Amino acid sequence: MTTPQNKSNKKTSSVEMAVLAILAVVFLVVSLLAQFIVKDADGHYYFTTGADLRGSLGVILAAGLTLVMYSFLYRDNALFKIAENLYVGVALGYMVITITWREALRPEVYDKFFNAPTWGAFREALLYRSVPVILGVLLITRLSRKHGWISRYSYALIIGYGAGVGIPLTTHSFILKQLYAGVAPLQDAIVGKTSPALFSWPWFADVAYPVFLTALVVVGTVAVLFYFFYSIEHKRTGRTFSQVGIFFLMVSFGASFGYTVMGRVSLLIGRVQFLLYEWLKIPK
Amino acid sequence: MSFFKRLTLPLLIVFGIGLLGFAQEFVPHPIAHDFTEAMTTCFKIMGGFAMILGIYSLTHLHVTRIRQQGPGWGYSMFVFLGAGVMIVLGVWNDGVGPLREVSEGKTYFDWGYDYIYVPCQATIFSILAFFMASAAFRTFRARNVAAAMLLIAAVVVMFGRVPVSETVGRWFGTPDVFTNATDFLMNGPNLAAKRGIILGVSLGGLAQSLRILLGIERSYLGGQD
Amino acid sequence: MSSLPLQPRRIDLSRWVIYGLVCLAVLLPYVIYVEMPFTPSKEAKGLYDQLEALKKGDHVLLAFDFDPASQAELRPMGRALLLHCFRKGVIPVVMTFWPNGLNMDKEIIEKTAPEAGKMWSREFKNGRDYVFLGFRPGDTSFILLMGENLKTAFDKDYYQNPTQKLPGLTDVNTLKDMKLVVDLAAGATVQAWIAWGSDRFGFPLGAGTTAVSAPDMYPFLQSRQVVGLLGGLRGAADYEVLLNVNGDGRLGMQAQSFTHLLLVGLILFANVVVFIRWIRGGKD
Amino acid sequence: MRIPLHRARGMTLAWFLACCGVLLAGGADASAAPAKVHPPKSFEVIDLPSDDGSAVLVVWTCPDNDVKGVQYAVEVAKSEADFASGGFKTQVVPLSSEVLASSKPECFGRSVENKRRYFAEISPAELFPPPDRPKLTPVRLNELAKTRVITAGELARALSVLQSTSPEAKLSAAEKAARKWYEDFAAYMETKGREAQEEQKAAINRATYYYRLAVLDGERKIYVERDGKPAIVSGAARPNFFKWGKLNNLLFSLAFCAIVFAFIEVAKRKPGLFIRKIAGLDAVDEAIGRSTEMNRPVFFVHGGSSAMGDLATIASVNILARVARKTAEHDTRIRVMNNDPIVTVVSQEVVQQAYTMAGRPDAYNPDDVALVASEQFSYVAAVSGAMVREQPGAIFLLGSFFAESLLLAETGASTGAIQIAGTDQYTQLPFFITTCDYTLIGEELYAASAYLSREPRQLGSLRGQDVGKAFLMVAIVVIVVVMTAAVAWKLDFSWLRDLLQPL
Repeated sequence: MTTPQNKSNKKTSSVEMAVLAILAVVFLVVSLLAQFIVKDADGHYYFTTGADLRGSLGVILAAGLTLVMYSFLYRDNALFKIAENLYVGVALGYMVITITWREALRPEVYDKFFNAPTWGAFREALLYRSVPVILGVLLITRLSRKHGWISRYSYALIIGYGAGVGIPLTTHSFILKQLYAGVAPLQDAIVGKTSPALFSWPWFADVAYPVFLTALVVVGTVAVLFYFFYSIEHKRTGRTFSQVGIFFLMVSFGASFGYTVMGRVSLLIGRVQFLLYEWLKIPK
Repeated sequence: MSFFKRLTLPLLIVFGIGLLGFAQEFVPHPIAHDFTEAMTTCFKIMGGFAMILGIYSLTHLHVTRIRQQGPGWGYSMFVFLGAGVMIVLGVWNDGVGPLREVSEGKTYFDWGYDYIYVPCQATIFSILAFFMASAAFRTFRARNVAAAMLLIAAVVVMFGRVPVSETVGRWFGTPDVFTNATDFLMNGPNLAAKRGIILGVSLGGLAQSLRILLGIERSYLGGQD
Repeated sequence: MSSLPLQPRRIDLSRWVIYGLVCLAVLLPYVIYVEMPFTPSKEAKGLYDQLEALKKGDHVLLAFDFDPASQAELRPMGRALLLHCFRKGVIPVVMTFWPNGLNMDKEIIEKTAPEAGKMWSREFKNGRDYVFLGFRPGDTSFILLMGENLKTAFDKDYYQNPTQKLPGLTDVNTLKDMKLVVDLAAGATVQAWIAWGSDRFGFPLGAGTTAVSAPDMYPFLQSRQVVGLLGGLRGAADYEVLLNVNGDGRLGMQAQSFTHLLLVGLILFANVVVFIRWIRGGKD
Repeated sequence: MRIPLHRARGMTLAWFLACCGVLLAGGADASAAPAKVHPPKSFEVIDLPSDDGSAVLVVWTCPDNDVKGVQYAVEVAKSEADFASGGFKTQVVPLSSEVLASSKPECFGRSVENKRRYFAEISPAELFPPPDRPKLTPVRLNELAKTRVITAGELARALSVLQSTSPEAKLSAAEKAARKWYEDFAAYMETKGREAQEEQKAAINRATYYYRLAVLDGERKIYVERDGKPAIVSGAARPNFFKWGKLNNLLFSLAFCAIVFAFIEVAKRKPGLFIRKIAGLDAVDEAIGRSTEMNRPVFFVHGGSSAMGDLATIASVNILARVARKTAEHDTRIRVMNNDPIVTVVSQEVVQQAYTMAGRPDAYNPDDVALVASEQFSYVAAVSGAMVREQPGAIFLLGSFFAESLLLAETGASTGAIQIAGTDQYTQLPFFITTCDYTLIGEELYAASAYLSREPRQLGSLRGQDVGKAFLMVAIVVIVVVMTAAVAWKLDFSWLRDLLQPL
């Protein structure tokens, strides 16, 4: 039994250290060759830092981090943990600087109060914006154990409004619209199509199949709803029907499964493309 | 003061503002538009402060770990290293000065984002491709009829959604047979089940909203009164 | 779920072999090129047609609601959609609800605009031919604000230019003035755009999602709450084919095919082996 | 639920009939003869219902059956005298299905007459627009200063920027800053101007206007007449207070809320409200029993993104209470793992309480309920490591999971433990179903929690939701069957479906 994790508590062995050192050297050599050695028109190779040294070094760092991340496949290790925590930290720093200040506080607070273009604009800000700003500051009191109760007023506003608006919007978009689309007469599937001879191939393709599909969706929707129906015991017919519901659910989970696999493979392809095209500079 | 500390007033606000929000969806009068604009502008401004809260909860966890020196606390130092470097780069801002615009080109701050954050985050979920392959062989089993249906559907979709299915189909003279099979699964059973789930989950959401409005659900307000 | 009839026994094949096979499947197409033509899906065609029907000078809102974790899937979509807008002379207006992707979104736009300029030998100017609004907090209720008044929602764009003065936004006051909104979502933002946006303000909504959430979109496709869907990297590749440009989506399709073949093979092989053992009444 | 299956045969028949119907319905495309046009007898001007007061509707019933290519003209004037003096505006309305009253059920309802009635939506502010926004010239700036919209200092600053003509490259830093300021200033004034203009438009829309209606015969206008003269009707738009198209939404929302609320109240009084058994819950006892027999610990793993406010986390804590109670009774070790500090504290309380209730408070070890890691993959590594080391007999994976689900479930399966999983993250369910022995699918997790905790809030809303589901199921089956039959027999039952149409 070897899973990537079951060795996680062992100390790194000297063999592993040696392999790691070799890999690091190989990585550096390959990086330098790929990023800085250029072939000129005469077929000679020469060394250049290129126009964008900062970018080249960045690509090397990014490639290194990518490979370190993949070392998790071997086992959970210190390098991986460092990279994982580093990226959480970088995200944090990025949020602190760009987002909170540049995209939220500056445009909504600083620009309106301290950088107001006219005296009138400032007065307006004072009138209409000071209450939201105060409510926003109150949100932060949640961090304090003693004064946390003050933040309730801000939360009450946000959550209350969200819940209130949410009821009609959910009913509209996710219940009535879905229901309306789901209760079309079966014939709607073939509106505007000519009717070919019965039981001919085009009949199956253009008439029977769409109608069958529509009917299937109706049955499936009801069966799935019934599977999630808890007020009666599922016996005999009910049991059969809820089994039908399970089958629909399973096929849909299967579809999700296939798509999820597809998504993860795409992410891997994305990284491989990065390594090939940007790190190793293989022409597309 | 103790009256304000109680939950009574916040719950009344929840109910009142919720009712107004509910009504606003049914009222076409300009007053309703003005109300919506005022409320949403208010939330936009408050959202900026809420982000500070989010940052705090991220740091808090790691601060606690370092302070208590629990297992692997050393790694939490790297969180602050990363954050510190980014903040310094952001404040230095390529010499232009803190928080000012750099009009052209990439700054070192962008560099940190592009070459540390992006590769790490983009890689971490791609690792799962390997684990999926391994699990595909070792653990994804048709344990019962239901799981068997799941796996069959998965295999059809996985095959039908890549170009190779058309190539293989062409060998048999019907290039779109696998695509059609996938389309059937997606637009038939998948659609039905997803619609059932949407309807069910939406009813749950409505019930949850109602519980919030009526003050039956109040955990989000924090504290036990 | 009923009790299990067969306790699966594990078949031991070193995970290293499997990892190696995955590596091989992903890398092989970059070594040996295999031609694999494919027809774009109906869902992608739906979105393409919607955008193709727009006139020069119309506005399209592109919401880039993803972060680097799913850039492999959604970035090619973003690029393809931008290219399509540029080709049609439609003005793309880009914004995001995911602050962590903001810098990346900026890069996508700033790389694609000159690329499109080269392709169609025109200059695409920021603020006139495309607009990047950036990020604002407020989550779903922010969509309501954009529907009431877009220029209150974003009084300045990402580059700190007042939106009131942007030539690219002259006739735009609310979301209703958008001829199409496309949400590229790594999370559940499409649902938010449906309920709080398109159903309420009545603009057509297209979706580009990661493969993981693509199957969830089908009920909305059928009810026409979503006019078109790009699902995962395949969706991006479909769009590139429709647009007749090259991109990471199409480049990745061979690798995607091989890896899927491998995974399908592994699942089938392992299950058949277990099944045969079970039929033989093995000691499982 | 036998009825829909039973009716299947009838539906097949109906569907065949429908196919024939489609076949017959084609081909009836009468060629349009150039008919002589007649004006309608009268017309009316009404406020556009369910809007914010920005338009009126001019409505008339078309006298001719064939309206192909016919155009109408609506003339709008500020006073009756303006018609004589020519100070009126004309809006031409080509008749099409888009201006048919039946295309706007939210305004006209769904009566049969609407298939003959036409309307023109007139927004007076578009015909009589307010004056253009004044440009920011020195004159205008002076005006603004006089009306105290801007201060004297701002006036001077703006004028200096307007009058400076030096090119961008030669500007001093102060001048550049001034230009930047002026840009913001101009944008602000623009916003103000727009707001003022919107107000003017609203005022224009709400004033009373006079209308005439004519049918166009080539160049000639044939007016709708009253007493031998072109009829003049007045009307004004006004803002309304209810969107009638959303009546079904309002009724559904209110009814559903009332039902949920009622059942919560019922559940408070009668905690024995019936909920069917959830199959996965029987397995809980079985799994713990097996762990005890094999003398192995039980693992309870919270989702990697569980936060205490989530429904899924609340549900999994409720299930944890039951699991801990059983392990306490069986004297089996339980380990609870998670990565959220608040969930840790709550779990500790729950487990401790369970041990106390089982009469063995001394057997509770707080270290067994631990926060094992913070980041997603570190969490995976830590939990998987523990699984492999300690070889648990049963593993519970409950809560809100993301990508970690696959890795945790796979490692768990490799240890040979009985695995019971449950999450409301539908994208992760496939992995649980293929690797775990029992899976609580989505809402089943909440139902299981309600079943165990018997809490009135959960029980009541679950029952309320069931009523909602029953309504939806019945509505789908009945409407599809009735509509399909109706189309097959050429009856008009579309109103039944239209009741549900969200507008």
